[in-house]
Amino acid sequence: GTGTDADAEAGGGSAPKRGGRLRAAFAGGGASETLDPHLANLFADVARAKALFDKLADYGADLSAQPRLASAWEPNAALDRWHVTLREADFHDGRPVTAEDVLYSYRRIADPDKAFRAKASLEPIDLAASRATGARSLEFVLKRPTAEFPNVLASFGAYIVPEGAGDFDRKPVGSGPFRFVSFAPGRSAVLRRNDAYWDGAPHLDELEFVVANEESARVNALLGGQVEYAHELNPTTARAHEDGGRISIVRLRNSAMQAFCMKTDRPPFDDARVRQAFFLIADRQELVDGALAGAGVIGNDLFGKGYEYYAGTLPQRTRDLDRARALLKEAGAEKLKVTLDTSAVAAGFTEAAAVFRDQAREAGVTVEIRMGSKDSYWSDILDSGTLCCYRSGAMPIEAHLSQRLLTDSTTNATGWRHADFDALYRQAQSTRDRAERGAVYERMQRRLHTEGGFLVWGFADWIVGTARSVRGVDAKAPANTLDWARFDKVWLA
Amino acid sequence: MRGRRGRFALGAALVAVPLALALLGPLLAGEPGPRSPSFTVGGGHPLGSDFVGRDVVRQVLLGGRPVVLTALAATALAYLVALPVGLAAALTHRRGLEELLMRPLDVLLAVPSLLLILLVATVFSPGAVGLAALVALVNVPDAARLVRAAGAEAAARPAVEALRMQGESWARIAFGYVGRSALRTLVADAGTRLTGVLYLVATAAFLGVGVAPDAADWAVMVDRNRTGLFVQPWAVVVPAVLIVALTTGTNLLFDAALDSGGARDRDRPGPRRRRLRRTGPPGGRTARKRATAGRETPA
Amino acid sequence: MSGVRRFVARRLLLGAAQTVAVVLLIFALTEALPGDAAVALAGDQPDPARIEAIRAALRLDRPAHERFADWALGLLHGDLGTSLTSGRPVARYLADGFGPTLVPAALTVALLVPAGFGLGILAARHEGRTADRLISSVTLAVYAVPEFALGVLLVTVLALRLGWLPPTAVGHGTDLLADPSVLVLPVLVLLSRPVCSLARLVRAGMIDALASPYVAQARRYGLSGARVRYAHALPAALAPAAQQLARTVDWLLSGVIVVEALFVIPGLGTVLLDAVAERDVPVVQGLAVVFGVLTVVLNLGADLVAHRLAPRAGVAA
Amino acid sequence: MKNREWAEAKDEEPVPDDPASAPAPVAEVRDLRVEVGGTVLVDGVNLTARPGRVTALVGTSGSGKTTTGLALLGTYPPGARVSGEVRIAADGPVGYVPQHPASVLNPARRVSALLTDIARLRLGRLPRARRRAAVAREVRRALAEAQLPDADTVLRRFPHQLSGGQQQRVVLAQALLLGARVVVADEPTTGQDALTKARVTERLAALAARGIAVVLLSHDLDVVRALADDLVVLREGRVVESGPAHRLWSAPRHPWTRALLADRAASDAPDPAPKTGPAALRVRGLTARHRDGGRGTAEVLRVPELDLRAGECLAVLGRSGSGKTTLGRCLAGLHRDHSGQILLDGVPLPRSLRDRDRSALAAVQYVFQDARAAFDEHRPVLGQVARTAVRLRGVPADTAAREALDTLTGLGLAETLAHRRPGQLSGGELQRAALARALLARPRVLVCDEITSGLDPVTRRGILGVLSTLLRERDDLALVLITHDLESLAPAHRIAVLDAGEVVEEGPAERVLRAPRHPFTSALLRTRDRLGAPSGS
Ligand SMILES: Nc1ncnc2c1ncn2[C@@H]1O[C@H](COP(=O)(O)OP(=O)(O)OP(=O)(O)O)[C@@H](O)[C@H]1O
Ligand SMILES: Nc1ncnc2c1ncn2[C@@H]1O[C@H](COP(=O)(O)OP(=O)(O)OP(=O)(O)O)[C@@H](O)[C@H]1O
Ligand SMILES: [Mg+2]
Ligand SMILES: [Mg+2]
Repeated sequence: GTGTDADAEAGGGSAPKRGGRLRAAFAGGGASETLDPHLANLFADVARAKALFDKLADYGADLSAQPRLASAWEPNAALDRWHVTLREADFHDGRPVTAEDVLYSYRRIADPDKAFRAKASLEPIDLAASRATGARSLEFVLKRPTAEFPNVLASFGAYIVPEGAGDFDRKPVGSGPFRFVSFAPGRSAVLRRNDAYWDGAPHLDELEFVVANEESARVNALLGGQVEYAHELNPTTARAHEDGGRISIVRLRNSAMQAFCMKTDRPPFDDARVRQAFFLIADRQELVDGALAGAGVIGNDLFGKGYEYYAGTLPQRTRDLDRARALLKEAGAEKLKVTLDTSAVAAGFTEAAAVFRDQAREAGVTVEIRMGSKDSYWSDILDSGTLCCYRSGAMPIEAHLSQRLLTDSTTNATGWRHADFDALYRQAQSTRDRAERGAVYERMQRRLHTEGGFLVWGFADWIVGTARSVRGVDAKAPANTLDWARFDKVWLA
Repeated sequence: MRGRRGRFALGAALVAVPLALALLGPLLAGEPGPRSPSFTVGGGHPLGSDFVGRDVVRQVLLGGRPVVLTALAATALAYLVALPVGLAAALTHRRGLEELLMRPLDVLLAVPSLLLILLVATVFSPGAVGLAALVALVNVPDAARLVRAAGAEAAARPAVEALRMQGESWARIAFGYVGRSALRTLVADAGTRLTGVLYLVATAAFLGVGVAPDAADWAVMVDRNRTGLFVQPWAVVVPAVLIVALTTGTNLLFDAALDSGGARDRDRPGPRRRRLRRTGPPGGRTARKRATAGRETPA
Repeated sequence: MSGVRRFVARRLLLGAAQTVAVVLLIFALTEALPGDAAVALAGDQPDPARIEAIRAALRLDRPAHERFADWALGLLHGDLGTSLTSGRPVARYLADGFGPTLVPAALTVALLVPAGFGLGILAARHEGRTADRLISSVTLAVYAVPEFALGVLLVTVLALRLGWLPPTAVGHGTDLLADPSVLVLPVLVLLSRPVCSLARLVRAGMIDALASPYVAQARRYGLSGARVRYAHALPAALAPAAQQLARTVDWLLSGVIVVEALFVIPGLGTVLLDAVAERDVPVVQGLAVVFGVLTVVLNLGADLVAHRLAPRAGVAA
Repeated sequence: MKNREWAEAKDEEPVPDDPASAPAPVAEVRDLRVEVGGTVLVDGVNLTARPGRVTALVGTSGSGKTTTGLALLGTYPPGARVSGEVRIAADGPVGYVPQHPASVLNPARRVSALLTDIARLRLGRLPRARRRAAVAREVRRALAEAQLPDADTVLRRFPHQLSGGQQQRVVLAQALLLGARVVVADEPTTGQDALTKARVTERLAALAARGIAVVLLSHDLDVVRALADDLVVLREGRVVESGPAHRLWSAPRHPWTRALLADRAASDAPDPAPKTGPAALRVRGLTARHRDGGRGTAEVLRVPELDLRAGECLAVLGRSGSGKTTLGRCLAGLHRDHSGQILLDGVPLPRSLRDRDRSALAAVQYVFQDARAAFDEHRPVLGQVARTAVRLRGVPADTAAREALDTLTGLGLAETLAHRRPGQLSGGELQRAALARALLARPRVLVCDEITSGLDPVTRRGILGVLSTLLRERDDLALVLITHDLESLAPAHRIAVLDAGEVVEEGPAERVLRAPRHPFTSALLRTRDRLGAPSGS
């Protein structure tokens, strides 16, 4: 991590200053936005939710779980019962955060009639059996041994709300660093400092989230002094302003995995040699340069570069067209023709598809690009097609494995179903020792590296622009982790 | 006279560049070179590289044909439908028929055109031809209403009655007379419509329907390279200028052509009205102006 | 005028049918789109079980015609339904989006009419001379520049370089009039292309009208140039321009997505695109009703103008 | 009556022959030459308009009257080479009553629009409060002077809702209202019936009496005789003779002048044999309506019964606005808004010509009152004329063109003219082209709406002769001759007289003319005698 301007200044030791109002521009969800933290879906939702609410745990920069409302957790020997202690914290209305609130929140998420996003993550918990053991302590009963249970507590959207809370539109009450002032869906949300915040009161007096879907609008607002923080900028914009001096650019490294996803359960990718050939066809640097405009690093066909348990020792794969051709020939797949599904659903997708099409042509593979509807892209690619563009935000490697690569994973986009692989996962989850667990994860990753379905070609930076006066923006935390969009630590110089 | 020829030449020159590029560009483009990082200036690319690191020169050479073809085809197609419909509505005396022709089109009007394209193209995923047809379809209601409005007055002239009494065919009355009378307005509209169509195709591409979003297509280039406008302006400026040249040139040509054609009414006042103003009391001396021999009044 | 009144009445009646058709068309198209609200809500976590659950929760598992009938029944009672994604009433979506759309649109029209007609008439008056050349080429060139490009240019120069105007309307919410300076740039951009097309149409019509014997007669009789142009030539050139104007107003109220995005104006265009992306059918339907009614009224207005300006049309043999 | 008194009084007035003693000219044309694409329209024309005097330009159709008149207004045909000198020594505008009044009426504005504007211009000095009423008064006065007493109705209407004669009078009212020092009136009476014509003539005389210089372009000798102080006789674009009117009338020097001003007596007698046999065209219970503004409909024509036999010529006489054109248009299927039946050989004709098949279209042809408006201004006349034969009779194009050319030359139009566009023809030439176009259909019933109004006596006689010959030669042809012009009654076998939409009298031509039964008919006939009085012997 090379420190950027903001980073350097933040670390420069100038003492945090109290006061002021920070306006942060995010791409939003339009008029349908809500403040219900359990419905959080977009970055804007999450940023708002984490300003108003807390989770029991959250991810650190390496995606390991860090305690938040939970001050400690302790498993039993079998790793299927976890005792969690809550720290002393109050909701905005003065009520303390209790075990009952936690159970209510988790049960709300898991409500079979609703379909909250975090429901799948909480699946390991047997909520009926779990119970409060005291006002601020509770015991979670799990359906199976889960060594990585703290990840569940930190999972996306698992916010703690007061017991009985249901309507978050009018006056949401949380335990987060900011209190609610006003909210206009699709436009703005105004919050004020929560002086009683358990993790130290924020420096800012007021925080306003504004919605600007168009990137150029966010940049212009930032340049014009209408906002002090703009989330998600283009690499090109970053390049234009990086040393312009008017604004500071913060690059959040390793924020999004960029990949092509091969369906390993159907031709032609059911043949491992074809998958390997594709690994060798990709010129990763060209993809990063072309599709991410250089804002990122190359990948090694594995998720989670730089995260906890990442198999960083595996050799970096490089382009080798001759071997690729040979492999294809061996597999009887010369003059191969495949359709690559893509869509404008995420930045860089269509570009990556085009770049890869040209690269594949050099290996004698014809790639035909098919544009899909961006609104239903993710569910479309889940079962249909053979090759598609794929992206994933930051999550622990364990979560990636469990959600995407087990036989019963809900979003197994590569069709990766192997009983032995599932067994390895179970083994890791029942391994208490961290190093031993790491070894199992490495075995799994080695397998994926040789013959998996994800052609991970890069990791995109998430680019944030701030006014020069904004300090305390963490430059190391990938998007979606604790220190990302953490406005309670930000101040205006 | 000189002015008109001058405009003709200017229009022709303006159109010639984009047209020549559209026709010959793909032949000159050659094989794609290696990619550079996106939005670089120089580095073997005279005009830099585009948003995915391709050579802008090559993209410009390739990008004319689809623009010119789709835009022209879609505009022509729109008018192919709108003209008969609009003229029929203008010429009929049956209210019912007019409503039958125009009201269903109004339904299409109520859906924003971009949305309509987005919806239909997503549902039916048409090819390039289908997209041109779709864009044309979106333009039909609008154009038909305009044709009707522009032709309504001419359609009720005695000349039309006379043509009918001669047993002239409907087409001859409609196109030969009514359409001809509204020609200037229709051409002005078609000219602007051409530009609109062009960007409609490009925007549709950006939204993921129709042409590929990285297609070599000037309008798509303008749209997609705009993020790099301040890093590498050529990728936007060159195709934009070509489009401006194409549409401006076409319209100038039309304008010039219209000014030459068409007899003007004989009652049209010539600009040189010779009039002597009284300088003194009535009947007093008059200042004289001589009409010089051999003057021409302009056509 | 009983004839006109009858005409209006019939057209309004037809207009109701048209609005129904618009709503049906949009409903059918949104239904035909791949995916539904459940899929859209699931986003990049398309867990099939979760999608099924959402579908059931939103009662999307019922056949389309049933859902449509329900919605239509509600409409008869003045109830536009509730959003699938947020559960808020559709009427609130419309109410919230209408202000931010209406203010710039009204301003634009207020400027568009004098500017478009003025330029068109000016060009026609000086047909073939420098003023005409200048206006014709500039309008053409500007028309060929898409909104976003012009927007970026204006923002860069006027807002960021010179700092005269705020670059976006971010944070102003619905109350755009509170700080009118935020409206200047959006209105300029909104204005740019309609002015050009309108001016060109007016010019075309005016050239023909100005060359007509009846204008020659008015001029001959010593009427002032302005009077001749505006009272005698313009009416004959107005019908197509009125159509164009109606279309522009329609576009301003429903299709100005680019400008809304560029300047962060949370208007109806944005609401519509979002709703389609979210497959939020009730919201899409509600907007369809609004746009349908709007189009009917505007077209009727334009047709009345056309009718009035080509009065002979009614008696054609 | 008054007119006569005035005319006589003027005759007694000493007219100065010596230009030097005359009032200074307010408009002058010297040695005008207008040339378009090699054709010389006028050459060496001199004209002087003096205040208080009427200068009349006479000549056959196509002799260059309109061209000269327009030159006074500073208007020339497009692409014309002009030499010579035109001077107008007045500051104000020049009044102009064009030959085709419809063309200067704005189809998109009500009649009141321009009239009010003109009046306002004149009354600009008045304080705002009083101006409005004054403007309204002035407009009404001008309309009344132009013989449009029902100002309320007229002002509210659009031009197309007026009859041909009414349109002409509206334009005349504009000129009267203008208060110009020079008025150019191009055939100001063509569309008027004898009664109205007499009054219009009177108005023009009064205009001159107010000290206004009137330039009258006309082929109507009655009007010229009644008004002209000075005469300029044109022939093929050249002045053959000019001078004070009384001298030219009494002692024309040039034989052409003599021929032109010759007595009208030379018309051929109508074919006396009344036609018998079955009626070719029968009209039963015809009632025609016009939608009047938005104020509902007005019945403008009631014809309970009217028969037309083959070989017969029926003249329809009536005052301007009495419904003659409406009748003709009903027959031709151009006016849909009527009830009753029109039967051709016993078979009812569809009400609208859109529903008539080719043979029915060919069978009933109508020649438009406003010839200029009835032609497509963008295409040469010959082609337009020939299309009738191509479309309605299935004749090959080249044969049709030859036939068209023959017909046109038969009507006195040279071949070179035929190849021109309508805008390049004179009013009378166009009228003949319109007739030719209808004739090429070989119609059973030919409705001619004022087709001789724009023709000089010589040409008119020629055209009527052609029609009579046709009637004799083609025994299946029946003619409906709509006219207000008693001079054009020559070929008529029968006459129907319309007044305010009612057929007030109908009978054999000779009888009607000799012993009119209806007071209105007698009034019409009397005016003729009166206007024609000076040359009555
Ligand atoms: N634009 C033109 N180009 C060529 N020839 C023309 C043009 N306008 C008129 N002419 C010809 O010039 C001659 C004179 O026309 P003009 O209209 O002056 O005749 P006129 O005396 O008014 O005849 P009428 O009594 O029939 O109205 C005609 O033969 C006509 O065909
Ligand atoms: N479209 C119309 N709407 C209303 N009234 C009309 C319309 N057309 C004609 N009229 C009126 O109908 C009456 C008959 O008109 P028509 O044209 O038949 O008269 P005409 O006898 O041919 O007169 P002219 O000799 O002046 O041509 C007139 O009073 C006229 O004002
Ligand atoms: Mg004439
Ligand atoms: Mg008439």
